[in-house]
Amino acid sequence: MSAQRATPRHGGGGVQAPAGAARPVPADTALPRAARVLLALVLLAVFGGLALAVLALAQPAPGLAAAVAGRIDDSGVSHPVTAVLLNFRGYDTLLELVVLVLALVGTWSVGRARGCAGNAPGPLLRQLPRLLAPLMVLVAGYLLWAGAHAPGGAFQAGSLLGGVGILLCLSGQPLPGWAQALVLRLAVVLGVAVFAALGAAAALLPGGAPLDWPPAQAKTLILTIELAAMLSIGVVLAALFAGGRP
Amino acid sequence: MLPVLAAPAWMLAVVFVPLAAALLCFLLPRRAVILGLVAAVLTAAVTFALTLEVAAAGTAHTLLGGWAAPLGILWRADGLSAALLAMTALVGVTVSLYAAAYFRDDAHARVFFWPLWLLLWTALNALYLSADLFNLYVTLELLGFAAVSLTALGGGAAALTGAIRYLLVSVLGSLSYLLGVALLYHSCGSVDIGLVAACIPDAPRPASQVAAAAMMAGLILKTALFPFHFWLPPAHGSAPAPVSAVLSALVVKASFYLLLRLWLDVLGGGGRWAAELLGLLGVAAVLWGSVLALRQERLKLLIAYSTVAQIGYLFLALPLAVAGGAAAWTGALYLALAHGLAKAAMFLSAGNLLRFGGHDRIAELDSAVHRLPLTLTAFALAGVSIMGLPPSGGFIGKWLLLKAAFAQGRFGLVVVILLGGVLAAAYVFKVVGHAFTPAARERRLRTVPPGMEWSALLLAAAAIVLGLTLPLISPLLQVGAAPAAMATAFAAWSAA
Amino acid sequence: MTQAVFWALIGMALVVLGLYALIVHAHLLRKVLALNIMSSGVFLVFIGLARRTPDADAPMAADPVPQAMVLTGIVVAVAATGLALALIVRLRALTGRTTLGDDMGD
Amino acid sequence: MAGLSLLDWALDGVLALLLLWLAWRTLSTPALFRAVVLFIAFGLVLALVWARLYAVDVALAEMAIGAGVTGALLLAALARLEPPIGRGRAADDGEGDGT
Repeated sequence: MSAQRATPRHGGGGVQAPAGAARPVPADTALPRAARVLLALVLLAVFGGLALAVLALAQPAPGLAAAVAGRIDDSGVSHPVTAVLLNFRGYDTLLELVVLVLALVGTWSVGRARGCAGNAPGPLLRQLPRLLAPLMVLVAGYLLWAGAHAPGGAFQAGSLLGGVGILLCLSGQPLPGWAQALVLRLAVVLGVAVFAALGAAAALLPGGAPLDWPPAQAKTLILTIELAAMLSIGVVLAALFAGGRP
Repeated sequence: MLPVLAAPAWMLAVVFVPLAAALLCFLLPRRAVILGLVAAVLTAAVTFALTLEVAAAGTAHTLLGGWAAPLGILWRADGLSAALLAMTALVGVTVSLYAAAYFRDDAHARVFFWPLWLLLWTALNALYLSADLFNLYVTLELLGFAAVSLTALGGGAAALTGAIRYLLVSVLGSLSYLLGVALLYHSCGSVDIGLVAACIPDAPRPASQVAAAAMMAGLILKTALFPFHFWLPPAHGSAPAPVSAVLSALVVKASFYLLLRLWLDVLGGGGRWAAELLGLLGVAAVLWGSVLALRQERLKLLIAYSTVAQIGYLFLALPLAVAGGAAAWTGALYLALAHGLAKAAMFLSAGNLLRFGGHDRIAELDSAVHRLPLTLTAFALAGVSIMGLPPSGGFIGKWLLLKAAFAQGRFGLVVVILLGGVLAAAYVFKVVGHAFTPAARERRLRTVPPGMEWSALLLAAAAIVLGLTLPLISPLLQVGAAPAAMATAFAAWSAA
Repeated sequence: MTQAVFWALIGMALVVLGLYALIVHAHLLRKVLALNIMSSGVFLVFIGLARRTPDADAPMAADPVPQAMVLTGIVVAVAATGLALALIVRLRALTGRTTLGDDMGD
Repeated sequence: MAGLSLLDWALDGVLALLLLWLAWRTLSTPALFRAVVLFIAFGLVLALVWARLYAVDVALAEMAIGAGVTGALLLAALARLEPPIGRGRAADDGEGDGT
């Protein structure tokens, strides 16, 4: 067992400075003072390299703004960021939703939720959701709808829904019985399932490709996917907050 | 019409079948095992179909969303992708069969193993197909989170500690990679591998070099090259056996594949100094990993340190390949494939021994050979490939490297390659030898389901057979390989 | 120095600062904070350098592709944080530890 | 980038200093609770920076996810890691939820 002790720690190049520092090491650090100073110097050099890289990129560059603007009429939405997220680079977004589901499955595999209320919630915390939740759901709906032509969209809206879930959780409201088993799981995977099913179906159209939305239906498809994604994002974020499987 | 349609359809299935199955397993935990097994067989089938298609018809492309680069994301399956996809499928379907038996008595692990494992498989397949540097970042994160969650499935404090360290390292590696992607995007105005490769020679100088360094550093950390291997043995050694097999055989190969992809297709296959540095670290990994493997008292840690050593070989090949070209690249890839099969077989065998005796202390493996002859055969056959003895896949890989090293007069590398083989022989025989000694006393022993023994044997046999299929696999690896002319352009660029 | 380069440099500083804290601090929650700050730094490099468009003051001229990528990155970061915190809480419940400790292996 | 006025630069400079200071304090302050609160503040300032860089979508996401949800996750984890002494929570901490 002792053989593995010799392995060096991250990044610092395995430097083990003598622990001869006069001051006691603060409880939260594992490294002696000399090693920390050395590490800081090494990282300063790293910063120098990174800064040189940035300085080499000083001249103007258009990026892909023109390319996006050129094809935005075929994307189904008029807001460029939404067009990139759900059409041009929609596959990234699909995988990103999978990442969220995966993080939740991982969290559930680790342990049970202990309830987020902890101590009995005060009167303010009990009343707050009643006032705030409807407002937040309303704003989320607006953000989702606005995302087609202005900043906003499924992620911002979904995280607001997640906030509603967190507030409900904090106020000690128990999960309704119907939401415990299959329905909760369905809500978690809904976004990925709808996105992937539509994306695969698009490949079956003549001349189609995976996630290739026909321009005429693109807006409807994107809004459908965003609606499903928003619900899933909200549920997953709230479930991550609860910290374990129900 | 049909052949034209075929490859994109297989590519879609290769990613979406395991993804859909993972969601179903999560939704219907009671049916997870049967769903998972069906999905594993299906995924393997479509992967082999794609591999055959690539071997027959050449590199396949799919424009996701119908958008070409630089706006859209591309799937691209060339010989390198196809070979790794096929290896993943073979290991994946075998490990799935094994896991069905392994987790039979553990309801908790059973319910969560299948969705996590199928998502990990999805991430691997998506990674091997993607030709987009940012999309590759997302697949890397997906892969990392799945691997971490599976590691934690072991449940104990050791598994949790290993999983947390693994997560921190994995996220750090991904961030370093992403920083490189950010700089490359702003150097080239694209994250498509083909477009970036074309722009690299004219890209703003320090920016593209720092980007390459950041991406390489992140991937090296994820591949656990010495001295960044510290996280690997605790994670691989404490995970459940089928998970260890997947981590050692497949997950570290994915980041190595990406490193190779960057080196060959984005940076053009040159870079003398970087190759020498990585080769030096590879040499250190071979020696350090082998010696530590020899010193382990527990079987799974021994196998994990052996992975550290074998990863060293993959990097040791880099200076040979950059100087000498194709044969050494093929050698490195052959070693990666052979190690994938053999190491999975070893971890599955270790799982059998652990199940059988209730422990994996090497000194107390006595008489296992009489009770588990198939498992010990599997371990020994896998050992043959790890040592690099003929006719195994490991032999072909090392032989190609040795040939290149002799041709270039790099006798130091010749010595290290041979010495690594001798050390591997020592740690394999340490295990096999203990298994042959007669039992000192009878102990309470559990039976091992035959499916678990046969899965291990199947993979070990595949590692041996791989050595006989060089005429089949070598042309596959050449499908869509980057033209050598790129190398000279890169050499001029990096020398400046 | 342009605004783009200025913010990209600040981003790089955050990356290095986060990396230092990640290595130096033993408490796992602090390491999670450090990784979050690092990723914010990477995002700042991504978005900052996107301001190099010739007519930078027109809001619509901003390149949307890095913005979409950073949105993806932010979601990935929160997923990583959630998973890491669940593992850390479990480790604390099981062993009372909130650090990795030195006992590698075993 | 000639369009940037002195006032713009002053604003950017103040935001950058604030951002760096908050990051530094988040990572160095001894009390974890303070660190988490500082991190949330860091996220909010970062959202302002995104808005300055015309990345309004990112600014919204940073506020909602980066500062909001991540902050909530961190506070919840902190409560589970360091249960307040003398409250009822201490009892159920040692039990560990059997998997």
